[in-house]
Amino acid sequence: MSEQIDHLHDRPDLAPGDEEEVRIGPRLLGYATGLGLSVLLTATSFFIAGTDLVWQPSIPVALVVLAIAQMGVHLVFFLHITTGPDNTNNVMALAFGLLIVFLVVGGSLWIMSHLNHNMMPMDQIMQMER
Amino acid sequence: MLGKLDWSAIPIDEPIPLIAAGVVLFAILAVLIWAGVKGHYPYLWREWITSVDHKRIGVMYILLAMVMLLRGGTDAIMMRAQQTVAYHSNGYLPPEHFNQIFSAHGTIMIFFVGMPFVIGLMNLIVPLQLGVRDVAFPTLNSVGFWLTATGALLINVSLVVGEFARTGWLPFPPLSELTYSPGVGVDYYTWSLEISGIGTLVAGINLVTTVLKLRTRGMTYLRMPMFCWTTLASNLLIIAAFPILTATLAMLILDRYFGFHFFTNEAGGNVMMFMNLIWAWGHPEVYILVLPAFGIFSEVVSTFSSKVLFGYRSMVLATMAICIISFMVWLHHFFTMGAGPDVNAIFGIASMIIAVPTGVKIYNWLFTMFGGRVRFAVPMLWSIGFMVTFIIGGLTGVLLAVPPADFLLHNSLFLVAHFHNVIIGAVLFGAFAGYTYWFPKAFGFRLDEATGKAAFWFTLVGFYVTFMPLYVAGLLGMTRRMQHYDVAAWRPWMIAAGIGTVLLAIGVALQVLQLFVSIRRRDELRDTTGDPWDGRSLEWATSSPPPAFNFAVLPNVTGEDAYWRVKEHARRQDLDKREPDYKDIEMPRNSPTGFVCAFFATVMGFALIWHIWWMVGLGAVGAFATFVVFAWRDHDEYIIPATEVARIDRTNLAARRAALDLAGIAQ
Amino acid sequence: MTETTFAYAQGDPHRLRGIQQAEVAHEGPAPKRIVTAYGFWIFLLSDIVMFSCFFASYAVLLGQTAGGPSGAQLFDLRSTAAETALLLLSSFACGLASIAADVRSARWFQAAMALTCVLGLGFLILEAREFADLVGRGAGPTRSAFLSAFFTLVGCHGLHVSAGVLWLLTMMAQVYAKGFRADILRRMLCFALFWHALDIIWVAIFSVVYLIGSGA
Amino acid sequence: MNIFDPQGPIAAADATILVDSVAIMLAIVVPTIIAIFAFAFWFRQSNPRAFYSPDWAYSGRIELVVWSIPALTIILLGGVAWIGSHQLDPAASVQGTGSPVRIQAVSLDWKWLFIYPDQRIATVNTLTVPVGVPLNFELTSASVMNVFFVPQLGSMIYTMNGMVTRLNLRADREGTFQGLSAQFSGDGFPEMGFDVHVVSPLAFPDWVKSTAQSDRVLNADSYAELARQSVVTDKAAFRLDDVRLFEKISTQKLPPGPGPTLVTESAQSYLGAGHAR
Ligand code: HEA
Ligand code: HEA
Ligand code: CUA
Ligand SMILES: [Cu+2]
Repeated sequence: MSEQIDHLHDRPDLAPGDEEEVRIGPRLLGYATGLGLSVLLTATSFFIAGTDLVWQPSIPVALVVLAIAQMGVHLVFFLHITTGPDNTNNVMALAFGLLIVFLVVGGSLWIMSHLNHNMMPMDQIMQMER
Repeated sequence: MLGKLDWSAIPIDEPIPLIAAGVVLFAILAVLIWAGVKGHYPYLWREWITSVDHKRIGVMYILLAMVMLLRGGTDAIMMRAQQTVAYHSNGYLPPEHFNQIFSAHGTIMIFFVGMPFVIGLMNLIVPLQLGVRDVAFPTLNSVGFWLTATGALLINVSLVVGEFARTGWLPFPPLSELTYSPGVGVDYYTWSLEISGIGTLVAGINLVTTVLKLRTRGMTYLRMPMFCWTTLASNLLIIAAFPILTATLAMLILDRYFGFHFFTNEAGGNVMMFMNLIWAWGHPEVYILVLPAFGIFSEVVSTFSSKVLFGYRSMVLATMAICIISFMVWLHHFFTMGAGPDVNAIFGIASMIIAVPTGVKIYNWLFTMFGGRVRFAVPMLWSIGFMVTFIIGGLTGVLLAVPPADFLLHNSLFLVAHFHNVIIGAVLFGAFAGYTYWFPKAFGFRLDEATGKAAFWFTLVGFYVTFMPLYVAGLLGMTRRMQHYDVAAWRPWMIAAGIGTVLLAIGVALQVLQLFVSIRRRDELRDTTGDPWDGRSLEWATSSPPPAFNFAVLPNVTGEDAYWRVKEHARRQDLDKREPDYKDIEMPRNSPTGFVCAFFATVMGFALIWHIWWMVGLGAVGAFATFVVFAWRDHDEYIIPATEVARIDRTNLAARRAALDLAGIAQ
Repeated sequence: MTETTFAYAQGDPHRLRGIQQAEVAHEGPAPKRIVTAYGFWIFLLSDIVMFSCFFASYAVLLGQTAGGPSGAQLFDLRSTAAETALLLLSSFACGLASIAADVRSARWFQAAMALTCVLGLGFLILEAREFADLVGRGAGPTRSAFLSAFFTLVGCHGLHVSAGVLWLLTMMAQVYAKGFRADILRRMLCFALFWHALDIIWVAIFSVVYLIGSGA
Repeated sequence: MNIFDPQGPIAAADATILVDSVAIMLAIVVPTIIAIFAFAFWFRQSNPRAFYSPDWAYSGRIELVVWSIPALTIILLGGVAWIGSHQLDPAASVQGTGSPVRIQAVSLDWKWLFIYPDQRIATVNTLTVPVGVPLNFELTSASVMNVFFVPQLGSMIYTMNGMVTRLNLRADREGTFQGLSAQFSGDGFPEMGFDVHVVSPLAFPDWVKSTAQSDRVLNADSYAELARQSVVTDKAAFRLDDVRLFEKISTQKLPPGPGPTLVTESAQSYLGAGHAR
């Protein structure tokens, strides 16, 4: 475990955040592409949120989709998470984390919407029925 | 100057806690002075307090758990005594005191008995089983331990200074909000759990990384001993669940300290969100506790049946299934809140599904015994006791997962009986099994058998006598947390449970006695081979206690039950007599970082509880300074020269060969 | 390295052969760099789970304004856009610092880190102004459950950025004092992960909290 | 309070499901426990007649059985849970003779207030209901969470401030039964028991009439008095002044219970509520 073997390619494994490429040019290009894509996506999000050109109820959905796309861009270009075989472990951990986030957020919202629906005090129900 | 703190915080008018605290303080002082007089401090500081060795840290975790078991158990005795006498009377504990006791008991048992016990065992054993020299982040490991100890310390301080929460082991708002709990009790609770929670998270990250990234050569995933698998699953759950606890308690803290409105009755707060979030952590938490215990039983049953673990692949699958499914069931703790039939039914069924992989595990242990040669040593007794007891607790758990049944049993003593049935039957028995099984590995001598067996029988019988009556009381409609009651039908069952608690206490006392007896007789009980039970996995391949570097040469594994294969080979008389090629070994250097961090965390926690703001600042600055100093350090490794490694290893090998030769001849 | 070979018998009692073959032969402990970064990666995932609780609370409490102002009445999307721009650029600058560290260029490293720091501080200043403005208009965190959730979620991200800035300064000092030692490079790798992860959380925040929230 | 002595259809159905589920599980659990003892005993080291096969660790057939038998049991039990949850949903109405009685239950620190809005009366810590009639509960809390539970009548349900939960029950036999709170709510929690008087449908209107003549009135003032933390021994009955009282409590138009009153400086520093009694 000394420093000599502390080199990238002595083992089919990548640290999260590591990139296979060691040359400057392609790496710079990678970050620049990431920045470009994410600026593009951000701009689209802000545009959609403020416009009335699109069907209004679809806006939140579109925003969520754009956000997920942008997170993907960040993961790939900034955090260098890829699907390559030497990245398996990192991706598995990410997948586990995302599953938990999904279960916790999704589950909470589902449960809470049912609870709230079943427990509205009378006058709120009446307001809704009006 | 001192925030909310003044002399009235010392409960001079309440003799019971004061005397109890006095005794504890006296005991601590006595130990401290004794250590000082004997000049043990330098040794303790050098070898234990600043140690970053996973084995030492594991031992300290376990010691913490055992001490806190006595504290939590004393609380349990007091509660049972109260319910025995408090029929048509107020008993001997006033409500505000009784309510602190069950809250403290639950909190201590879960966070400062269950957690440190299993984390300690994992810390001690998993690196050895994986064939590595230490965990992934040794210094952080020490930080994690000391932060856990800080949490435990703060809870115990609440005995003497101020009060503890009177809200139950999970502080449901609005009862825990400032309006209804204006005292410092809930603050003791939140801060001690926030601090120890960070410690637990650190331990979780450490162990997951160790299992995934540090395994020795040839130790592929499917060659890992079961305990390593359950460790992986349990620590994945820690990483996923503890942040939820941290966030939820943080929201409660913001409500209490800064007038936020997450869970208040006013301004749109929503108490159901607290229930929802805390159980999203709370349910996985019970599997965090029980999965390592399952791993321990797998090791013990296989070793003491002298047989390979049956159905390894199923076991792995079942473990991972439990790990994932346990995140999809949390609503079963509040079926009676009224989320509606669809939600209830789906979460109910999801909860039941866990019975399938759990059942598979039980059957695989069963078939591990089938065709084996079962030795009823103490760890095996705990395991068999566990199997029977846990099935009963599992049955009542699945019953509670049927929503209409839960509509009658929720928050009843039936529920209390259920969870003690699974927690004592699985987690505590598992911890005791692991403790007896691995004690010789940690200290080089076995624990006394006779007292161990006696402890087992008292605990087992005591458990049934204590908790079976509580099932009945629950079916008779008795709810939990009753400081007193007027229903005649409950009385006999409370008395029976009181008697059972006496047996349980004798059982625990015998365990303490066992430790003393074994230390005195340690020369008779000495294990020179490093392998006292005829074990099967790599921890038995090194000496007892293992050298700081665990293995002189990292083992190369080519099959499951790695060490068993070596022995089989050796028994066939062709033991590899070639000297290994010893190299210098680089080990992490001891570091006071953990202890210093914990010191500042204690200062900060105490100051936050009492609103002593200048002290909070002091603690924060101190913690940051520690961090910078630690980061600035230049050498965090030292070298053990090859000659030294060789010297240590040769003695071990010689003893081992002698033992194996004997075994070979005997066959 | 010669090693004692630890198994001789080739028994396969668990019938795992098929699976075993598919698995890459395991080569032993990973190098420190991989171990460290992996540990940190899991920490980040746990941090994200923590954020997800704050997100869930925000979503549940979104409508609980208790008669106070709602998101649509409060949020100034121009300020959000500016914050986003600063954070995205700082992420790029952090990427430059990573490259500089890998090619061991101290000068470029310090420059890129300084830029990252300035951009991060800019973000923090904008956010602090926004918070101060809200509190000034009587829309502080104690006003309603919705605002409690908003301040907690966004504030928690802000605290992370502040911690990141402190860490960043320590990194600069360490590289200045000790050069690109292996352990310092490992820390730099973790820092970069941390900084980029904060971006990801910010993406969720501006989408869910500000953009959807100001529509709701 | 024995839940195996149900006095109404909900309690009876709950208890039946409970017993059936246990029976289903015992069918698999009992053989398992027996097998544990049997295997451990037979394969003890000192038994020369037992065979020893140290490498036997896999059997496809056994694996199949140990996965499928529990799975089948759970499928059966899952069916029970699904149907049971839907039929016994606390919000689902129950059948009965006569027109339903509407009861609004409020948990206070530390007592229960039962409001009969249609009868314009209210009681504390006693619940009087006619036999055989559907009982239509709306529940809320004036301060912290509680659980409304009458073991012999069936399903329990939470009460929470700012929210209204619903529960439907029916009592089938006359008599007096015990109810209690099943959720810890502070120092006076054990005192939150209440009596349930199930009376004949003829006696019920009489009781209503006599209660309506009570000289105590439940209005904003007397409610405020009740909402304070206290334990009551007198089971008061009130004329109801404001039929919308429950609505005001549940929509927080009336402020939630004040919690402990801090008398002394020292109490403020570390103690919460004073002694419960
Ligand atoms: C790991 C978890 C764990 C463990 C091991 C235990 C162990 C025990 N528990 Fe506990 N319990 C909980 C977790 C646990 N419990 C939780 C989470 C709650 C819920 C709290 C709440 O309501 O919020 C609870 C609540 C709870 C109650 C409250 C019931 C109620 O609500 O009305 C009771 C009452 O009997 C009880 C009893 C016991 C007993 C008798 C033991 C026994 O097994 C204890 C055995 C140990 C001993 C008997 C100690 C021996 C002591 C000595 C030998 C004395 C030596 C002393 C010195 C040297 C100082 N428990
Ligand atoms: C180590 C701790 C632990 C473990 C392992 C479990 C295991 C289980 N628990 Fe338990 N539980 C707790 C600790 C634990 N629990 C605690 C602390 C609480 C209360 C907290 C509080 O309120 O304070 C609680 C509360 C609790 C409730 C809430 C009740 C209520 O509040 O009203 C429910 C409801 O579904 C439940 C269900 C289950 C189930 C289905 C399992 C299953 O995992 C059990 C599976 C095991 C088996 C079934 C046995 C072996 C299987 C076989 C032999 C196969 C064949 C069997 C069948 C097919 C049935 N538990
Ligand atoms: Cu609780 Cu609605
Ligand atoms: Cu659970």
